[in-house]
Amino acid sequence: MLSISGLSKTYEARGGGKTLALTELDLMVRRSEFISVVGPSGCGKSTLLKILAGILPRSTGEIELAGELLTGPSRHIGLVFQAPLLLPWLTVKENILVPAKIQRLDLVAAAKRADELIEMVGLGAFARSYPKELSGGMQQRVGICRALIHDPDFLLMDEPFGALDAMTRETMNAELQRIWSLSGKTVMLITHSIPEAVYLADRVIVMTPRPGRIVDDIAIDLPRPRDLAMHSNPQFGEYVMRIRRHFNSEGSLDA
Amino acid sequence: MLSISGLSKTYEARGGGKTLALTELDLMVRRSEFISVVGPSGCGKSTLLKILAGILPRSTGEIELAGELLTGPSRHIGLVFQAPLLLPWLTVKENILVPAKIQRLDLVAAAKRADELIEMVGLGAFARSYPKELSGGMQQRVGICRALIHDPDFLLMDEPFGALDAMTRETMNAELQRIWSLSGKTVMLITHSIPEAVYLADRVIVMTPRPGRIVDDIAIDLPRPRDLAMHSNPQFGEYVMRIRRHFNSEGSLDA
Amino acid sequence: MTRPSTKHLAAAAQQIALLAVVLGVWEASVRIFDVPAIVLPSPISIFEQLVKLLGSALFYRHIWVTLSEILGGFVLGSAAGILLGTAIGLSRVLARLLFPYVIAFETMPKVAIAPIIVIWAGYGTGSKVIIAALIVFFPLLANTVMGLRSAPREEIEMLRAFTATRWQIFRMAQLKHALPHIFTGLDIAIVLSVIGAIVGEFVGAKAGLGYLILQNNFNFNIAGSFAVLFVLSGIGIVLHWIVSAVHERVVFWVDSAPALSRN
Amino acid sequence: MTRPSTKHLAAAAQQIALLAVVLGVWEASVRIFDVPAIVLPSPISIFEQLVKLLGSALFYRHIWVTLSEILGGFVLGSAAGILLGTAIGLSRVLARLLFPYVIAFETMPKVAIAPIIVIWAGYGTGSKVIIAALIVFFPLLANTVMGLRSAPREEIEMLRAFTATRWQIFRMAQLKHALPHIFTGLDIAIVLSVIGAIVGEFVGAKAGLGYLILQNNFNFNIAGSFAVLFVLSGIGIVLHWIVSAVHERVVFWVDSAPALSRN
Amino acid sequence: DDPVRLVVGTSTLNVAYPIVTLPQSLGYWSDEGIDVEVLTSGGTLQAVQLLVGGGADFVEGNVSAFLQGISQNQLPLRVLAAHGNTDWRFVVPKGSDITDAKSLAGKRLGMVSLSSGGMPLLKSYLTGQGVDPESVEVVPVGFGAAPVEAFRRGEVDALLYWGSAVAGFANAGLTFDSFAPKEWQAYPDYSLATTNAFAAERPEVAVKLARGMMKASLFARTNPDCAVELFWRDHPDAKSQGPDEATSKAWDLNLLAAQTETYTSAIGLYDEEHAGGVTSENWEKMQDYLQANGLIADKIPEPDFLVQIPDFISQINDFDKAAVIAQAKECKL
Ligand SMILES: Nc1ncnc2c1ncn2[C@@H]1O[C@H](COP(=O)(O)OP(=O)(O)OP(=O)(O)O)[C@@H](O)[C@H]1O
Ligand SMILES: Nc1ncnc2c1ncn2[C@@H]1O[C@H](COP(=O)(O)OP(=O)(O)OP(=O)(O)O)[C@@H](O)[C@H]1O
Ligand SMILES: [Mg+2]
Ligand SMILES: [Mg+2]
Repeated sequence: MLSISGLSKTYEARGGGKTLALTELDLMVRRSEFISVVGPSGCGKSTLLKILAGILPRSTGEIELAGELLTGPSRHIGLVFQAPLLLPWLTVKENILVPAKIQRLDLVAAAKRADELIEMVGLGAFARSYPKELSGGMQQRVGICRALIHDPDFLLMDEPFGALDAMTRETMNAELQRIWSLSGKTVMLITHSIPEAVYLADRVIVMTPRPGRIVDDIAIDLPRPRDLAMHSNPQFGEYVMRIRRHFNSEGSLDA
Repeated sequence: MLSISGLSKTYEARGGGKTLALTELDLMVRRSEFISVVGPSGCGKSTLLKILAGILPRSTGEIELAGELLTGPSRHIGLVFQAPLLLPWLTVKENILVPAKIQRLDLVAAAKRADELIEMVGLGAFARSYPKELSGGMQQRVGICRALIHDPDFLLMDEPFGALDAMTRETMNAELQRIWSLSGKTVMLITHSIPEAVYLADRVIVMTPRPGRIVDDIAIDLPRPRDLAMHSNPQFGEYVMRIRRHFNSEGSLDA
Repeated sequence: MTRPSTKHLAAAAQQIALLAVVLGVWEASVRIFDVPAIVLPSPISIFEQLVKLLGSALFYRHIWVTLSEILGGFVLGSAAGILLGTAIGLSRVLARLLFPYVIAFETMPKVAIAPIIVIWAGYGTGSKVIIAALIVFFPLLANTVMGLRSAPREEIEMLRAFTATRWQIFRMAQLKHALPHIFTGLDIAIVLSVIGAIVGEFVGAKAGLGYLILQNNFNFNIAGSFAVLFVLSGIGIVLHWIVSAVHERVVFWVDSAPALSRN
Repeated sequence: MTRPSTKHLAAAAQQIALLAVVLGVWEASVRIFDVPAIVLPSPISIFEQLVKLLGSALFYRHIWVTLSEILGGFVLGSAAGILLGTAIGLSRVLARLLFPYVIAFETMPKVAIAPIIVIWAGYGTGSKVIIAALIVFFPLLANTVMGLRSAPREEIEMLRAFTATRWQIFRMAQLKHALPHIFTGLDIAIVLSVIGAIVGEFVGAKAGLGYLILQNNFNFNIAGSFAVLFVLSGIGIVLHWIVSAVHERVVFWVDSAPALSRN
Repeated sequence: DDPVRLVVGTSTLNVAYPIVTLPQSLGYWSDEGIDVEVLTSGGTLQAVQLLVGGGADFVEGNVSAFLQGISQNQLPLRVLAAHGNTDWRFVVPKGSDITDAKSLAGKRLGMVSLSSGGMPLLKSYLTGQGVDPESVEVVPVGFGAAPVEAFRRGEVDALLYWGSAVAGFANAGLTFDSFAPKEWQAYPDYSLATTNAFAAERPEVAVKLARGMMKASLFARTNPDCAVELFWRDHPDAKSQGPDEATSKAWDLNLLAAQTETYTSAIGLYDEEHAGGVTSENWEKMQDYLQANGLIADKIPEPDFLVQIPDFISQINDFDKAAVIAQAKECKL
């Protein structure tokens, strides 16, 4: 489904300074695989996602997506950005329909789907509200619906549950797992919750601090479907511990 | 230090619809107390914070802060907003110095303090970068420094660690605990991590879904200073469980 | 409905009070400094002339002529400015190529090329509409260009990530962000289209308020000229109100600086 | 340094090519349709006149006179527009009270009140500067008002929460957000200050490029008038470049629409 | 002493204003011991506004406007001397059958604007000849190239303009016939005026200023060629831009000739010894005409509009004419 080789990205800052954000990144993702990406803040996770989304030029490397060289945005990708990025002049529902409008999908069907998604994320009462009238977490949920409206094959999510309370987050995790298992989508989830990464994924990719490289690639061999009890599974705890160790050894301060 | 009684807030939306965000809220916070606020997404946490910050008019109720009726923003408050809200034309350091400039503090001393804070949050290499050149988590850390620059008595933080990876978050938690124990600040921390709420606070306030009310007020009777081992303390687990139960019973979907 | 209307009443009262003060000061200074009436007529004499004008049926024909020139120039110039502004705003290459030409053309005083315009467009309202449109054009162009560029990069990237075409990005984001700028341009356009129509009439006209001004000047009736100027101002204010009302309705999502609330 | 300079060279080449095409088409149509020289002179005859003008030492005095009027009007009008725009932009009450007056005053054709201005400001460059300033004033006012209002509510609330005063909020956020709007206003101001200075000179002047245009028109030397108009355009373009350069340097943080990159 | 300010009711001075440019070139005013600043302003109305508003001491412009101002607005204004008479004329295609009022009926006439002095002139001429003024369609065609093009393309059948404008049309290559009603010559036109106060307080300055202008008039009439050369010397950018020097000269001579013709003809409003003066009879005709056309409500008694400086006209003609003529003939540049 996705194959990245030799990817690197250097940002040129105003003063002329350069930031090497990603370096020597190789990664293969199989169709219908669910991978999580974890790594310290500023290690290049969002950078990677924007490159895959075709909106940020890479410095070196090749990317193949669904058998084709990546040269720009693709209809097969659904994206959740780190910031909600909603359009202020559109209501919740209209914002969710934006990808459907762009891709000229059947709007009647899309509107129905949008209503379902809105219900799913618990915003039924706010379909006709404007983004300004929503809380931070509510906006983020709208962003999640928007990424799903056109039923993409490949879901790229940048900390989609960051602004959600523990319970809403668990609900959303369950929903995501359900959608994934039913639809066979390929998912790449960037998250800063290590348990969440392990809980949802087939593989967890661990990145080093800037410049971001892949330092570990851990197949999560836990039975599916997973429920909350999984958190007390000793194997689960081991995966979490393994990942945590990377963070500590990579120079993040020990607590 | 802070006493809230009968507070309510109704938003008037464009179409004319009204949203009751907070209702019948009473709360007392003692000087040097550390309280955490948890509650489902959209329950009015940010609304409460903005009212306390003096930038959002309340609908009913009285608020007394440090013995005075609250009528507007106060110099004694340090704020971390849910979104970073950095000024794009200022560098990281300049952004952090904004409250010092506003309050006409000694800029030499403030600059020194800013450098220390920048080091503390691990952004030493980025003091002269502009916000656009930072990752989401890095921007959030700048926002935290900004709230501390003028050494406020009362620290109001709205999900300050939401965009941080687990490790950075733990570091920040430790730093916050250290600052609090040394300075005797009063802290109100809004968070969606229940363990974080318990780990840091003297008291955890639990809010109901919209319209937000206080449904539980739990004194956390755990020894200080707390370290990571605290997470395995059975009492700690009990507090966490007690809080989780609120969420489930209040209609959030069970996972 | 009651709340806004009392608010509007208060505003209207303030307006009227200010108007009274301005006119009072004017009348007083004309008297005290003994300003000759042909240099600056007194408000009272202007008012008399105004009443006289408003009582004559012919006057409304002049208003109509000038109003149609103003509106014609406003619409034509604004439309052209927005269109070319869009082209320039969306393409850096076009911007680099065309902007200097636009500046070059626009800095040519329309008064100086008015005779040529009259030769091409005739002696009727056509040439006045064109002169007004030419003056109106540039503010709309400049504001449209800047407005289109004001769309935040992240928003555009979001749309691009969902495979939006250039045109979709324009329609879905850039145009929306340009709207407040365009409305500023329209406010400027009102002022300039009034001036443009009158300048056009000064070059040569058989009817219209500019013609009336010339006529009054010829008759040494300066108070009459000022009365006509006031009518022009009135037209300008009404157009401004209309544009403001449309602006508020269309650009509903811009949350401008909050009143400094006291809780 | 090398990369931008080749890019600039390419841009300059495009410019020159376009200029050649425009002038070629113009020259050809004048010849083919046999347009009389007094209606639209050919580029070649204009060029001859231009060479003649540029060869005369006296011409530079006229340029200097008009340039100082343009710059004076530009600076004075812009400063006044930005200042009053700031007052109106920061206070809804002032906005409601004053905006109609500003519109009323600005819609009055400056030509009609020129004698009053001359009495106040004298015959020399003073009155031309004032006429130009009066025309320039409004676009800057309107753009400043809108610009100040474009500061996002959240940013202002953030500053207020840290106890910023109204003035600090203005300086630290609103002014910054207004800057791109103000620069748009300055671009418009360039065009209008050139027009204003010339209109002022048309009312009566002893020197300046507007005076030269009148003189040439009177002598039916339309090619000469166009040569002067081209010099005015040149002044406009140079001023535009200067404003653009300052704009880019000052407003460095605005990240405008990205080029549609292909990786 | 500050210079006295003379405003001319035109936006530019060209070769056709020798009475205000030559006194500077030849030093007539400085010889009289006065320092004069010559200024321009839009038209006569603007010049009068400046005068009464304190922005000028003298104004040179259309005398009908002065009379209107005195009659309609009670302006404290006094006429000093008349330099020209009405020289408006009809311009018609060569060999055209338009030769008089009757033949103008049903035709289109181009004029600078509908609010110019041409309008009442036309009306009184047509009505005087028993032609309905409504039967002539007047089109405002402005200055410069526009009237020439309108005429050339046949968009108007005739033009009605003043003398130097018509000379300009000829310079622009237009060929035409022209005619003017005889009675117009009885109307004084370009004149010098000042405020009551100035005339009362500094009559000697008024005399000196006007005398310098009379000398200049004589000089220009005597040797137009020299007047053009002097003008070119002192106002190089205002010279006509012909394809060659000879053509430029010819054009400017045409313009100046149109002007000197009205100077000469204005002397006929009185006599040679009273150049600049106007007989009461001619003032009457003028006022009759203005009143008939509604430009003034009531006729004004002479003392209320003519300057009351004793022997003013004689004083301004009191100079050595022979010397000026000799100077003109000698033409020292
Ligand atoms: N536009 C930019 N210009 C310059 N540097 C940038 C830019 N965007 C990101 N960077 C730098 O690239 C690095 C990676 O940023 P990125 O946003 O990919 O991090 P991240 O892994 O998503 O972090 P976080 O978890 O905090 O969101 C950071 O060091 C950042 O400073
Ligand atoms: N400006 C506004 N206009 C109208 N309604 C608003 C506005 N701001 C917030 N609300 C509503 O008020 C309620 C509380 O919002 P608030 O931002 O306080 O929630 P929160 O507890 O901070 O949520 P989160 O955890 O998602 O940030 C929400 O239902 C929201 O829809
Ligand atoms: Mg990120
Ligand atoms: Mg919130």
